[in-house]
Amino acid sequence: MNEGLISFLSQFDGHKAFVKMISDFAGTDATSTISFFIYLAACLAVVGVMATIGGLGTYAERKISADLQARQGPNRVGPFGLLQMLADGVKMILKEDIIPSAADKPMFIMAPMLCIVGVFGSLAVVPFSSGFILSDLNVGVFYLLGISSLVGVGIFIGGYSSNSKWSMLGGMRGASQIISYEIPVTLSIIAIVVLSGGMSFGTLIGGQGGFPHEWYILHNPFTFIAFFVYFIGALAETNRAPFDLPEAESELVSGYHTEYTGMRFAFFALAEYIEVFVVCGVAAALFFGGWKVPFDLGTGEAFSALPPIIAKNIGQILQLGSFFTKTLLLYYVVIWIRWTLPRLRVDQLMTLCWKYLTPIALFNLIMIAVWAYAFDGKSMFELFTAMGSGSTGGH
Amino acid sequence: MDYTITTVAWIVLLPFFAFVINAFIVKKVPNVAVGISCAAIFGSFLLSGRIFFDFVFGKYSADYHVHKVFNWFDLNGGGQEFVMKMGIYIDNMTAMMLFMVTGVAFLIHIFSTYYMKEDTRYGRFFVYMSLFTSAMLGLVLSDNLISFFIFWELMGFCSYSLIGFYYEKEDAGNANIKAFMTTRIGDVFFLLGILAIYFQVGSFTFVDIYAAISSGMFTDATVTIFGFGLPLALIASLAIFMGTIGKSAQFPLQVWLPDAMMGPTPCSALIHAATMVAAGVYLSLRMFPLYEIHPFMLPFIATIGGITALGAATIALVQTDFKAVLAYSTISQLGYMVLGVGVGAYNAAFMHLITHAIFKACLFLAAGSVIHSLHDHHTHQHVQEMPRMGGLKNKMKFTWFAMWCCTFAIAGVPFFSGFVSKDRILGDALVMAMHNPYYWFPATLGFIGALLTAFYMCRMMFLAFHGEPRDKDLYDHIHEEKFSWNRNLPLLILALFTLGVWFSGSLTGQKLVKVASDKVEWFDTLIVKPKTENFKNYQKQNWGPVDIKSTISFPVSKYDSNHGLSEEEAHHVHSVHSIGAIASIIIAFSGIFIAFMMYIRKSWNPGWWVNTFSTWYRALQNKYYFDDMYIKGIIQKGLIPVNNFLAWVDMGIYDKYAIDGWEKVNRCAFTVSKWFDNIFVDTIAVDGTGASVRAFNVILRTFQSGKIQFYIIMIILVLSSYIWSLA
Amino acid sequence: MHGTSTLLNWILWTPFIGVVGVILLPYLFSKDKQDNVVRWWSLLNTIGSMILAVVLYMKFDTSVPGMQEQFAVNIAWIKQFNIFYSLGVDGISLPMIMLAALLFFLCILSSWTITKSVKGYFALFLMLQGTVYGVFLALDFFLFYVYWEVMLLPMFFLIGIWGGENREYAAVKFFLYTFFGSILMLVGIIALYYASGKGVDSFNILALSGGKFIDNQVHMFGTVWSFSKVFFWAMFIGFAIKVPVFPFHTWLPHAHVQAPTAVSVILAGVLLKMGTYGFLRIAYPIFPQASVQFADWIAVLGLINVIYGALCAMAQTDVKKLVAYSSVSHMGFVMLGLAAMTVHGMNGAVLQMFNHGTSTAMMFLLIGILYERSHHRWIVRPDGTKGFGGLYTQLPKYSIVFIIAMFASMGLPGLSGFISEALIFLGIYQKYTTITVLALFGLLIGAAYLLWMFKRMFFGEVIEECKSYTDMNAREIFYMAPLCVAVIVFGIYPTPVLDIMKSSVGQLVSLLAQFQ
Amino acid sequence: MNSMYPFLFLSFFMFVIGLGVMIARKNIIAMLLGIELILNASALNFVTYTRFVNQNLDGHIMSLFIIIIAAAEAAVGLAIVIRFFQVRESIHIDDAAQLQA
Amino acid sequence: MFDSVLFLLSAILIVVGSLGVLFIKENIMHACVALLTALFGVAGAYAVLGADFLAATQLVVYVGGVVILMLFAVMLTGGGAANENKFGIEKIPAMGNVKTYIIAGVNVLVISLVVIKIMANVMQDYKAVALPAYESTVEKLGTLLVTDHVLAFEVSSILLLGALVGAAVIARPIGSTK
Repeated sequence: MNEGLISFLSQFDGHKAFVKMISDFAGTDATSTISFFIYLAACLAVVGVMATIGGLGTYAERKISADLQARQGPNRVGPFGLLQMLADGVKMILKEDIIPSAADKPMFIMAPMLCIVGVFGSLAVVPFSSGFILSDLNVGVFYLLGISSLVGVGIFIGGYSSNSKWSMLGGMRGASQIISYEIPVTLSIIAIVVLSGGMSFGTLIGGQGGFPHEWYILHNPFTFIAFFVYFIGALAETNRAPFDLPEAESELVSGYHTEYTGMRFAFFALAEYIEVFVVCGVAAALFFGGWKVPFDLGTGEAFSALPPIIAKNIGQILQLGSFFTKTLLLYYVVIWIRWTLPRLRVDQLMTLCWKYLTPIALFNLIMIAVWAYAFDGKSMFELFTAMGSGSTGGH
Repeated sequence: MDYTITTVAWIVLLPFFAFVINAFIVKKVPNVAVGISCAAIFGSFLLSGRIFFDFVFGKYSADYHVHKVFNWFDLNGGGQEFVMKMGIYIDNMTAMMLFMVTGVAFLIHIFSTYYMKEDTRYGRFFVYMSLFTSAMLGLVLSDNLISFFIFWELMGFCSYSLIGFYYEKEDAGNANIKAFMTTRIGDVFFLLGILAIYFQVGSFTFVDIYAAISSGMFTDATVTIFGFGLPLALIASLAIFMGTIGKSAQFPLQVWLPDAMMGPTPCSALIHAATMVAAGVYLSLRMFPLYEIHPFMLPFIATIGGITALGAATIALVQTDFKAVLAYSTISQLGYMVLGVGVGAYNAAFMHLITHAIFKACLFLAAGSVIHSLHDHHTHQHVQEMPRMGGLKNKMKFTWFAMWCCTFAIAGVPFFSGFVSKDRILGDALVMAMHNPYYWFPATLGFIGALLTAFYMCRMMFLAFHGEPRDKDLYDHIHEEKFSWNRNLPLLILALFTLGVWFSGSLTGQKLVKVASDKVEWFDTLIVKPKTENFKNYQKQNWGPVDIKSTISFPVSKYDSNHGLSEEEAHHVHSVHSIGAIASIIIAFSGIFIAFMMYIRKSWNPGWWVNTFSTWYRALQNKYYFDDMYIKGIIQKGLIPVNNFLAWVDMGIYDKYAIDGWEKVNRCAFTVSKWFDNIFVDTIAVDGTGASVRAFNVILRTFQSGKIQFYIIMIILVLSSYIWSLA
Repeated sequence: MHGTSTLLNWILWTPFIGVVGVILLPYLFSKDKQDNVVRWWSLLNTIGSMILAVVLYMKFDTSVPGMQEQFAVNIAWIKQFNIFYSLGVDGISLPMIMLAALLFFLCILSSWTITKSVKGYFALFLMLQGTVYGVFLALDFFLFYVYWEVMLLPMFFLIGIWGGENREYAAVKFFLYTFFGSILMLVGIIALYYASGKGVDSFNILALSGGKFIDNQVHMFGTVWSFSKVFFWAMFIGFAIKVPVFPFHTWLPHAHVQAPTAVSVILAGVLLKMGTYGFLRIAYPIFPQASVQFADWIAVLGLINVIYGALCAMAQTDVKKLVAYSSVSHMGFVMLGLAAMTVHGMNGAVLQMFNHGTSTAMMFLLIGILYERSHHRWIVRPDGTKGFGGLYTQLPKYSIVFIIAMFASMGLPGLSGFISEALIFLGIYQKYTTITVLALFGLLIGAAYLLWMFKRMFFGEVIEECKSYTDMNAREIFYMAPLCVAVIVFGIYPTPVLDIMKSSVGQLVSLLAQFQ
Repeated sequence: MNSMYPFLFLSFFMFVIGLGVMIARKNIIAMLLGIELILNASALNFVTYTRFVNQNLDGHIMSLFIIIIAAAEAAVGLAIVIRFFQVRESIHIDDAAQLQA
Repeated sequence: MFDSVLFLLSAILIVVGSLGVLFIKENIMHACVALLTALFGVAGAYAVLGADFLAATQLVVYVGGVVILMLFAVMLTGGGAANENKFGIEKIPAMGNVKTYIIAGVNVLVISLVVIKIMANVMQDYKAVALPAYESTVEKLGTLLVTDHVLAFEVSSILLLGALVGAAVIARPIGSTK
């Protein structure tokens, strides 16, 4: 059921020997215990790395915005201001934790937790590489959609519990926006699922290849459209500009986290940045071939001269590189969009979702299904090559 | 050159693509459309030129031909088979036709850029012309009757469209419907002929038909229509000849061609003089072996041709419209061609087709040139009436020159092309008359017609170009003709080819054609009747879309200059031909002389003839009352009343009483059943049920308190007790 | 045949989904938008239908003569009477389905200007589409009959509500006429049910066919009759009314003249074909020996249709009525092709069904376009004045499309009508030479009335009334264009259509040939 | 987990709690919460039986449809509540005893 | 071991959440959060039972959809300054009182009795069987949905469409129906 880290590790002799050693030592079968600890370690690693990435996200945001606006950005703390995020983190932790007296206290405390739980929960299925995925659930994408909707509840409750006008409006906006945009996003994802025939990230990425023409985004015209629908929807789901209405500072002070301070505020911010990373990663996995490396270098078979453990791990590192490159490029695009486009009005936002994106996504879904049916799931490129070689690939 | 379908088809496809492209762009950029049309025709002209020089000046013998086929569609499946093949068939005749059609069409296109320039639908004219040229070339290249028929009809459509080109005029509508319907009568019979042949031969292809003829398939075959068993050869040839009658405006379907002059003059030149009307003769030449089978057929054809030749010439005597004279002369000349077919003068008829196409196209273009110049400033219309012309020679030299060349040609003056071809037809007619006295009748008609032809053509020339200008005002407004490439060059080129030397071979022929003996004309060498026995081998072959030329090798034939006659007979024929030639020369010059005396010298008064033969004059002016007979008699008194009567019967009698009458029957039954319904069903059964239900609902109403939780509790309690009792 | 293919189900039920959508969707929108929502929804639905038809065409195996196994649907519906919900498609029904898909799409576009009770109109229209598909797809006789009958309902209301001034009369007439035929057909169905032994296959059209009932007899009016002859005629009348064959044709002019444009198009383009489709699918395969025996009658009736329709058309002064009678004439050609029972004739007949669908649809759409501008259809008014004049000058684009439609209709080579008519003539000539000769005159008159109409309406000076007419707009050009293309392309290259049908038709011809 | 009873007990517990909410509460939204509990209880029951009794996934299908119906019910129910509130300015269940506004 | 821990966690969530739904009287918002807790617990229980797809569906539909809808409804109906509506009835909160709780308790007891009576027989007969290993249900569910249960599937899609349309029509503000 769970293809992931453990199954990757267990193909190495070292892992087997280690398990055997511990089992002999403890006198019982220690496989599951060791798996538990490996998971624990990996989870901690992922959480740690992601927290760092979230922090780096704030740094990147500031640096890139500075770049786009032709100024310097943070440059005092550490080289190129890289340690700015540490300084910010320390500041956040040391701040006084204020809970407004009129607030709904238990829910006020719960809201940032819900956010952070939703986001970190979704990291369980993000495919960093063919080996380094915490759990390759066979309902992977679906699980991701479900667990990340906790963020919406968190935002809503945070807005409600602050007992402040601005927070309340921000929370309601956020919730309605997230619920609405979940539909085109889900439809776009389902379109890809239809094409690849599975919901686990292993299947989804396995259907693609290392080269652009093997990616799903270039599979047919409709997946091309689907990517843009997904990406716009993802921007809205993560409350990024130009859809950052829930935290529109010019109207709502700071939206749902107006009343938050200190680490609780940091949780909201962290959740947002990591979620952006997650949606970019999902986009990379669904549309851009995920961790696939050209020439199948990622399997490590190209390095068969080396010992298998090293060869495999070189492949894994290449895959990690591939995945992170694509994801971070998309991350850059997200930030770029934020500093390029003006913010929408609420009615425009809803119009965009319900009158444009949702019908387009539905149409896409149907057309991709028709495509898959009519052309046996072949991509445009395959059809062209098939035509070129004389046998029509149609029916 | 290796002829494949794809290379040859470009001859047809170039103008066709020009048509397709122009149909979309003509509204926006008419000048570009015109350019595309002309360029396409020119391209076709070059390709045809290649074929022409290959075939005529080249390596091939008289009976060399190329025949390629491909499958158009097939109905094979479910245990049934039928394949419709299309293809190209090129022999010397095709090659000459191609060259003539593309050449003339190209020159006419060039002329049209002058003539139609100020027209509001300048570009659209070229659209139709491209389509027409494409259809005509397709027809020429056809290897079978079905594709022949397809292009035949397409030409009819183009003719329809171009006659109706000035659609603001009510007359244009009348003229084009007349043209289309009259030719369609012939077409319908043509189709019937195709069907009859198909079911005897099992194929539409010419070579198969020839093969079938040579194997005697037609000799005893009959066809049963209306219970009469008729000889198939006669029915098929008559039906196909009806196509010629319609398309080539032969008696009795000649009525449409004069009206067709409603169209723009270049279109008259191309369609109604040079090519389309000649296609009928071309069909007759292609089907000539079939006509030969039944002894009734050739005399019949000759008679039709003779009658047409003379009848149209007589009508032309009294016409005052410039183009009408030319129209009737076209009919008359087509009559000569058909006469040529009828007397078995195969290559003479074809030669007349070619020469006539050239000089008649030139005549029409020249007429266009005249009419275009004659602009009435009061009515703002172009003048076509000869009584208002006169003395135009001084204003338009080039036109005058070209037109005289053509007039000499058509009149049969020696050293002009018309003399060469027409003389040969008449000579062959004499030869036939020697053998079969019946042929004296068509031959005589032909000779009288030749006299009249020379007369009325010269009358036209004298009235228009010589003498004093009769409408001074009009005359003064004419601009002096200056040489312009698109107005005069086509005229002069065509006029150049009215010289007889191109055709007679006395000057150039022997040197150009390698296979020809030094005694005879090159035309005679290359155009010979299809020898059906050559085609025997085709019968059982299974054609694929491949080159089939290679399967049979033709020996380079040694031309038999004596038409297969013995030396003595040949000598006899030659002497008869000489008599005919002399007679033609005399006739031509006497016609010119009469015209000269009447209209230049004015020694003989034409009015005397009019007064003396006034009945005939009125008959001629009314075109022998054919139009009246057809339109007033057959259509207005016959067809339309029948239609109205049938439509009235259909709606007024049959529908009103036989169908709607059932309503009355139903109404009676309804009255009875309604009474029964009211008393028993409605009152007692239906209303009674309602009353009883109303009584019960008073009880049940009290349970509906509207409190949902009360309902829930009730549900729980009832369900619980029920399950309890079950468990 | 045991199949659970979904494609045919989708094709069949998509229009009905459309009906549900038309009824429900407007409630989501404010009043002023509802009409457009209905229109767009119907358009999308028909586009979907068309896509499905194209998918069907792509998946279709042209080499298989009979029903295509890969699309088979066969589910028990009413088990007690062995009635099945069984669908199938072969080379005869596929062209009709594609034609219907195309025409309904275009008709939705042409119905854009309907303003009276938009929702009802489009719901009924989509329902009509569904029933038409049902008739062409059904392989169970009972199912066939159900769709055949249900089809009357939307037609009745479409004519009766959105029609011209005399619409109720026309609608009732259409309904009763067709219903009379259907009842005869129902009698035939029931008779076949009992004659085949009430078994599993007793409503299965495929299982019934092949000439099984040669020796059966039926007792009626105190005499013994040949089963196949009696019920061949029952079926014959049922289908002949739909075609319509003389003397059952008088509903057609009324229905056409009174129906709104789109309905006329469907009536002429698709519904008339259901009659001839019935011959090909039911009457011929089930009673081949009777069909062969009565082929002479069919040919004579076809000839009468051709000549009589053409002559009546020539006398009409209402242009729509003229085209209606021309339909009678053209369907006569189809009957002639059917009577021939040769490979050319039958293929020609099916092709003519398709081609007449496109060309007549063009004519009716064009008349509808003109009617929207003029609000009358008189070529010559009853008082003798011209109804139209000089339209060529006033409406150049319209005229060009009209010319294409007109010449396609009269069978000009290069346009679609010619090939089918030529094939039909090839088919009948050998068997019925005299009839061929006479029918050729039908071709002649066919050209005459169309050209005469064209001359009276389009040539000459523009009359005062016509000066306000505007030329075709983009929408109208958009929905005329596919038909123009179809008419021209299938005139030059008919293979795509012929390829679909030829195996199936050939099989039918082979079956009939056993009984010649 | 090798026994089905813990699951059945959980499901039963949710069911009766849901029922209690339905009866005890006077707030329409709260009653809807109760309905959700009941629906979830039955869905859980189906899944339990699938796991422990016959493993043929029909229970999963059933649960899936229950979830679908719950979603539809929530949407329509809450819409009715909001409409009701617009009309009556109340979400007290006893205000909804009449079939008119 | 994982299963037991996960089940325990789920059970605690379900019990606490359900009781919260029943007994939180002051603030219906909190009741909604309690429901969320219970539903989360149900998702956990599904996971224990090997219903991976259902667990994810539970999360998507309830957490992402239904609960937020509930919260919205609470907010849309909870506003307003006055405590009584125009008919003079107490407006918010209308959460129930002692009398209703007593009636509910009686009903619960009745139901429990019935269930216990039924289950007594079943429990006697039931024998624990060897359980199959966990395996993916997604593909099988998908196949079942479009083969055996296709009618229900289609009907439910119509139901959802109807619910969508119906909810939109019903909840439309008064006066905007022009």
